[in-house]
Amino acid sequence: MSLAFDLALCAFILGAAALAVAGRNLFGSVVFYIVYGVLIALAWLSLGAVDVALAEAAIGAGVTGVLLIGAWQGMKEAGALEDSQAPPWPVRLWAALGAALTGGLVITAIIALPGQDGLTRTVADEQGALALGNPVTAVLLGFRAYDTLLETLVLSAALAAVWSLSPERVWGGIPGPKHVSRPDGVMASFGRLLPPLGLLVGVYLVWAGADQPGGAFQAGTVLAAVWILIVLSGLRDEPRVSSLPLRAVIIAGPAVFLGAGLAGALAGQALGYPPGYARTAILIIEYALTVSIAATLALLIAGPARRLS
Amino acid sequence: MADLFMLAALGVLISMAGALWRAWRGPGRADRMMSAQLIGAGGVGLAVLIAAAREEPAILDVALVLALLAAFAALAFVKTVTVQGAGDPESEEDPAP
Amino acid sequence: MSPGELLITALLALGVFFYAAGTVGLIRFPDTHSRLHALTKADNLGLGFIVLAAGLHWGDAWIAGKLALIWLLALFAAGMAAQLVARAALKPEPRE
Amino acid sequence: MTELLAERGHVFALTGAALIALGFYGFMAQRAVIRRLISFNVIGSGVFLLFGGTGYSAAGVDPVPQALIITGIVVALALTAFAAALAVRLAQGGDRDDGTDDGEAGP
Repeated sequence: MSLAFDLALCAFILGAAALAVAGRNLFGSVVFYIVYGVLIALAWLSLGAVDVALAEAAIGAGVTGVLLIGAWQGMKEAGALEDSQAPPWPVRLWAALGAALTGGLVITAIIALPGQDGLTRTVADEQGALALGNPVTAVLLGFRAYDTLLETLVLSAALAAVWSLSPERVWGGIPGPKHVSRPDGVMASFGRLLPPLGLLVGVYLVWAGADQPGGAFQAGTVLAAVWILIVLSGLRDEPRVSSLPLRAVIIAGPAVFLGAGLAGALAGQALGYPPGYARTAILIIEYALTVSIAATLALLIAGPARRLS
Repeated sequence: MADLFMLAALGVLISMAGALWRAWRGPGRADRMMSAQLIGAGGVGLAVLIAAAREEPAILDVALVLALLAAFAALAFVKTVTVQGAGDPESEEDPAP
Repeated sequence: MSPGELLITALLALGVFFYAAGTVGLIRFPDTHSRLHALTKADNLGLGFIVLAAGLHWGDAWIAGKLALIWLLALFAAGMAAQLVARAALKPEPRE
Repeated sequence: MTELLAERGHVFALTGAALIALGFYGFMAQRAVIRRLISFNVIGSGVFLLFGGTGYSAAGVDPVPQALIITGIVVALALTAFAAALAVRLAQGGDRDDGTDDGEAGP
């Protein structure tokens, strides 16, 4: 029964992807991509990768939809929505041949892959040293913490790149339009009702992340979604991107991360956790990262500055 | 019991096919958006069913996140019909830009 | 099959039935606003039955609370989306 | 082929391969920027699914690929946001930002 479900789910995923990639209607493509995000999250659930499923549910099914609909709106305002003609047939033919070749090569590689044990056992053996119950968190913030540190810096760099697209006359201003809503309307009520629950879920995910599925990225995305909701429903405006407290919040996570690495240098190993304090250090880093990731993602979705007040 | 939950999951999944059809067919953007909303609701149900079939409570957190964010895309969509994408479709008059 | 399992089976069948009903409505109803009924009401009823079945299967108060929260959140989301999408669908839609 | 499909990890790995092919097609053939962005993300999630599917065993998905995939998903979102902002800015075009056309300050 599980196999039948997996096969049906994969068929749905391929169908949604095909319609998103090759459909005629551009808004339809955006919608199919949102649907695709939900289905991919379910695929990760079926594989038992709950940590990834949480990240995909928050990002693929939630935040990316807002981002793409915003981009669609921006293109529409700029009068740059391309007409949805099908590409000419030689283009389609060559693209299809290239795609078939790529897919065929990848499938050959999968079939030729030797069966291996992987690193599950190694992680399980070493995880005790960090005193963490969730092996994925142990990899993210322990064994491969360098990757994660650099990744948080990539996020900050992406945000700087987005801000650098601001027009000169609104440099350092406020991203997005000024959102309004009817004060006692459905939208405003929703904007007041959901954030406390979202905050609870976000804090729960980072709290649970040490020993169960969850963690800084998943929690940060949920908190970013709460931020976006509050702005969209017109309850609070976005901050100015030049605001110093805002920039401090964005940098706090990577800074604490680097600080822990430097503290490790004092204890004898640069970018290493002091023995016995690994769990404490990782938890502090994780909470700081959650706040920074939330702010960074929310502002990435909001885009470059558009106005001064 | 696990097989029963997976059978129900298969049923819900198949019922989502109709929503895919409607999202493809349209005709309006609202129809397409509603289909995404329906598949989001189906996804919450599927996550609950998989959690019950595997008896793994952690999977419920995924259902929780999906339910929490189910309306986000719809909210972003209704913004696009208002002036500058910044208003509230419930307001009789859209605000001056 | 014990009475408990029979009850869970019945609840699951009802849940799947309402999901399917929502989909049939989404396909068959003639216009946007009537289709909105089908999906925001039938689907959440289906989810309610599924949540109930899962709660009975687990028989754990803590998990039942989480399941109830999931269902409430889905109801909020559907209620909000239904109201606002209905408003949005009233406006004429220019071609892309 | 049939025994490949009987194993959960392989089912998803092969789906990942097909997604890479689909995304490749869209990225090459489509002209609309937003659709290309979507295609690019489809390639990305195909790679992730391939990675996770091949790392699957009876004990679940290997935690090391899981961690890399999570960081990958977040980086993909960040770069998609940048690409979308760039595309919209490019489409707005026209207004040169060298300060010469600034008749008025602010909105």
